[in-house]
Amino acid sequence: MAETLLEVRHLNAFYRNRGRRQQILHDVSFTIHEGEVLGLVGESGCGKTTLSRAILGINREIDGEILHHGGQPRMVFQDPASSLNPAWTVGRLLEEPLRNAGVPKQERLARAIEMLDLVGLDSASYERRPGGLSGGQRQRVGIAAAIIGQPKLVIADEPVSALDVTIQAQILDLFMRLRKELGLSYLFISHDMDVIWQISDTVMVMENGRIVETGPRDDVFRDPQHPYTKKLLDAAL
Amino acid sequence: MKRRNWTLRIGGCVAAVMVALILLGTVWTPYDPNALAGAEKSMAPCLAHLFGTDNFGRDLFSRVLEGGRTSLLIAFCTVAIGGVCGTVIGSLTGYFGGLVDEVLMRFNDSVSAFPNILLALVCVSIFGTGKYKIILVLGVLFIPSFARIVRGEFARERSRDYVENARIMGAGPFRVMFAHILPNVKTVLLSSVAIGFNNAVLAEAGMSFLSMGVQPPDASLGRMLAEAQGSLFTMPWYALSTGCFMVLLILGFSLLGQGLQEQEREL
Amino acid sequence: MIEVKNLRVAFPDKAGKPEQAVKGISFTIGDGEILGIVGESGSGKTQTALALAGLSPRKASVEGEILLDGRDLMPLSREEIRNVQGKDIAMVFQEPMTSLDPTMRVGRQVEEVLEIHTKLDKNARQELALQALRDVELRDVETVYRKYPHELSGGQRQRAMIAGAIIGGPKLLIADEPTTALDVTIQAEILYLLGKLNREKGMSILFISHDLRVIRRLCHRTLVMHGGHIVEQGDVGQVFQDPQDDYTKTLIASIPTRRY
Amino acid sequence: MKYYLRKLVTLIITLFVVSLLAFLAFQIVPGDAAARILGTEATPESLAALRHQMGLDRPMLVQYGDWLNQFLFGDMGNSYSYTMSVKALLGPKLPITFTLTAMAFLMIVCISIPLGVWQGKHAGEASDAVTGAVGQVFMSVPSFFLGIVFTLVFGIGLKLFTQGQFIHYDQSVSGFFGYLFFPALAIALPKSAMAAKLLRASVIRELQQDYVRTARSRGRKFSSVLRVHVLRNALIPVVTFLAMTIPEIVANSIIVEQVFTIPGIGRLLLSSILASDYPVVLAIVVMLAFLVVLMNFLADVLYQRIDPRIKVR
Repeated sequence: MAETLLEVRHLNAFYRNRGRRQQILHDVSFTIHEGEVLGLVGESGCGKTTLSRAILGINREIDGEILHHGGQPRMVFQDPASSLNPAWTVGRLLEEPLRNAGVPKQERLARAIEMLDLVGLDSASYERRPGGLSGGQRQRVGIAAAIIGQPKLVIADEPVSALDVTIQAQILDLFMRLRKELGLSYLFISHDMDVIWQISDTVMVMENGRIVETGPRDDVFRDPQHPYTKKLLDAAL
Repeated sequence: MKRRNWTLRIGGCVAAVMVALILLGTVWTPYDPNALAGAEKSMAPCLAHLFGTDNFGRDLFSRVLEGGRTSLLIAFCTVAIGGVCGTVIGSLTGYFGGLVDEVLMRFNDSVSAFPNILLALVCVSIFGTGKYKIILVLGVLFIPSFARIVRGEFARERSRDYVENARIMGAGPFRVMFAHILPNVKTVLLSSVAIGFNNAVLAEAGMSFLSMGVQPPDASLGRMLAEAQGSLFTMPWYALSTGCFMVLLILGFSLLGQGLQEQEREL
Repeated sequence: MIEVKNLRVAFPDKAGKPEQAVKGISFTIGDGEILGIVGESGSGKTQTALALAGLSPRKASVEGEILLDGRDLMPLSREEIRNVQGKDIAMVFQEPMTSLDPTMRVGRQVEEVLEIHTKLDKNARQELALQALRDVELRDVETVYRKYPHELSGGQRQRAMIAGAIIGGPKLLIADEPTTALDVTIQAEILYLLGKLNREKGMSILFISHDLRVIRRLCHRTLVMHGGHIVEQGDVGQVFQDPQDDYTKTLIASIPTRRY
Repeated sequence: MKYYLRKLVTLIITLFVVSLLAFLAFQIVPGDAAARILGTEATPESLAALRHQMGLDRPMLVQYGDWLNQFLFGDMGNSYSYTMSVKALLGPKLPITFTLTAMAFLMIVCISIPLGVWQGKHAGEASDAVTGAVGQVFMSVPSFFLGIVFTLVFGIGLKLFTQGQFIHYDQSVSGFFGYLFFPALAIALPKSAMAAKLLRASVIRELQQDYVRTARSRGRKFSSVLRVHVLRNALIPVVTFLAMTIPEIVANSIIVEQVFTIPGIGRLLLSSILASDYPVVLAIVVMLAFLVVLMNFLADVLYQRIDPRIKVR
């Protein structure tokens, strides 16, 4: 049985708004094993993003346990325009995680060029700013920056929703290729059932902060148990 | 090809010319600002005396340059004190938030209920007048307005994805603030410094006009305007020349500030 | 009903030289027909819709012919165009968050077409507005009528937008990506609603989308646009089963479809 | 309704904080009030007696409490330099400064709103550029210099008023407002230019919003789109700006009163600062601050009336 990378036990998460504490996540538990892609599907406002921020330690208003066995996971954001620092060059963005880990300058440069090539960008974009790239290229930079520190688990929060259909397909292929080549595991979040079907091994359905159904992809899609999952499948075109 | 940012260009030039003139004044002035030339009393502006002379025969252009120097110095130091402290306080409270941020925000709101000049006058009445006291008083009084602007910028940027991404990538809080956020708020800070400079010039001029600011023998544009107002009937050019010089100085920096803001929007 | 001949829309870009967004396209929309336009960003689909609705930006140059029941709209004066807008041709937009005036109650915005084009008094307009809100299957229409846009959900706001568009009994409803910003379940309901309105009121619909799956679900015929041209045109079934143009093929291949 | 209550509470708290700050500021004043009254050759005993009689030896907070409730009931203690109560001193001067400030504020509103909307509507045209440039210059002119220019042009030149001859409202109401017109204009013009620029940018931004396109898709004329939809949305940021100009109007009026020799609070404040007549200074400072905080409260209420989203916050 592959090593478990992430264990989440009875997680409750809250959102503090002007003193009032609103509970967003209710008793969420799941595990991710090495090499596994866990697809999380749910509509906007169901707590998907709160979950990803809780796992990454950005949101501390939580109780319950989050056990990282595979080191600090990295994140790929939905909107490539706002997740990359507009004032920095692509090269410096890629080297940032290595710089924080104390990797020497020369080696950082080599690894950055290597990463650009791996995600299908030519090394000339090293000097360019995110502003000068297309949506698809920017998302490739986002992915490169996430995996350059060789994390075992990458959390992708709606990584393709903001892209055009043809570009979306290319980025999904990239995610699947990187998974095979680098043995990465993903927590892949999307509201699009078809995208989830294409990339996930196991699927988790979330409604209003609760996990309503979990299971291998084909079981969940072929004979969904929970009415909400059925509703999502019927609504998907 | 980026649309030419005229506001920035004109503002930059006017401000540069005025500052250059004043700096030149520190080294050379057409006449000795305090020399009394009895024969040339109350002369209207002419080639010999660009701004004319006052009732003691002193060359007004030289005096305006000298007065401008004091105003420039005070405004520069005020913005330096207020800007630096304001930026430090604003960035910390904006980024870290929490109780300190709330308390300082409330304090900032109640202090801003007092008009700056009113506070300055009160402080001056307690600590006394004079160039260096004015710098200290105005400098401290400008901290809240700078802090408020900087806090707003940092609080806005802190919640954006690229900042969260930076924290996930292991960057410490200070690296996030100064390496990640600062380059994105740089132009807003610069434009508020330019606008702060104007407010400082206006505040100093106002106080000196009320003879509560710079005291003789230091000259200041505000004091000169007060003197000029006395002889408005006989020498209108005295007030007009001093006033226009000050307006040009302020116009330069306000266009500069606005130009930087337009630059920001185009980025 | 609508016949478009050689429509061309161009914008002066930063350097001032005109950039063609729509490069001479021709198509027709039959009475009671739902025509889809699918294409990626920059394909010119939105500019085509705006041109039909007479909402092209001021600095754009629009050429060609747009015939509504045989009458060409292009040469009309601004005044005459305004008589068509809202009465014969209505439009619904993508962002329900920003497409309503945040400081005005929803009811008054739904009535706006009546306020502009008719002499009906306040009560008559309110009655028709409440009826329109019922037509779009909104519950508790009286309270929705008095609410402000930010007090409604995305789905409710989009329904109120549609109510405001159909209240004038238009011949053609142009919908520019009306469901893109909505959740999957709500998107399905809105698509169902548009289909019902088309059947019941016989209103033709021009439906713009970047998602072929939405087009497949709602439209009778569709155009595929790429780089300002129509690269393919035909019944939805035929375009999906046997696409002629390469670009259409890549579009269809890119849809993440469930094969089991 | 809850919104107003919350705002009222913050208003009262701010007033307390403001008055406490002012009061404390005057406690750290170097030198002793009693010594100033008795002069240099006073004996220590007489000094102590006077200090006790004036209650200066009581703990700070008690003095503050005493002073505050007297202040609220109109008794602001006695002036050091004038042998009369502060209230009597301020009485005739308060309405003058209040009228000046109110006139200036009204002028700002009446000039900036039509100008801003007009500029926003004709954005990009030559006329917009010209008025923009003129506005830019006016923004950079300090009020007191503008006052001097007005005196030169309208006073000495066109003789519309005689500089220095303030007409009290007892003598003639029209003369009173006539004389205050130019000082108010001197205060108002720079701020109107700023408010107009802000409103112009706001109108331009709102014109690009989706709801404007929706209204036009329904066949609404451009001018009525502006009037019915855009104006209210565009005014939201301007209301906050106008509220923020109130402290600056008050400050400028102090200086402009000097230029036009208007016997308002401003001139009194100056003379009492020079004479370190602190009860008067304290009273004026607190009163001006109350005026400012009150106006901010009114602006908040107005702000909420225009933007319904505020209630939810």
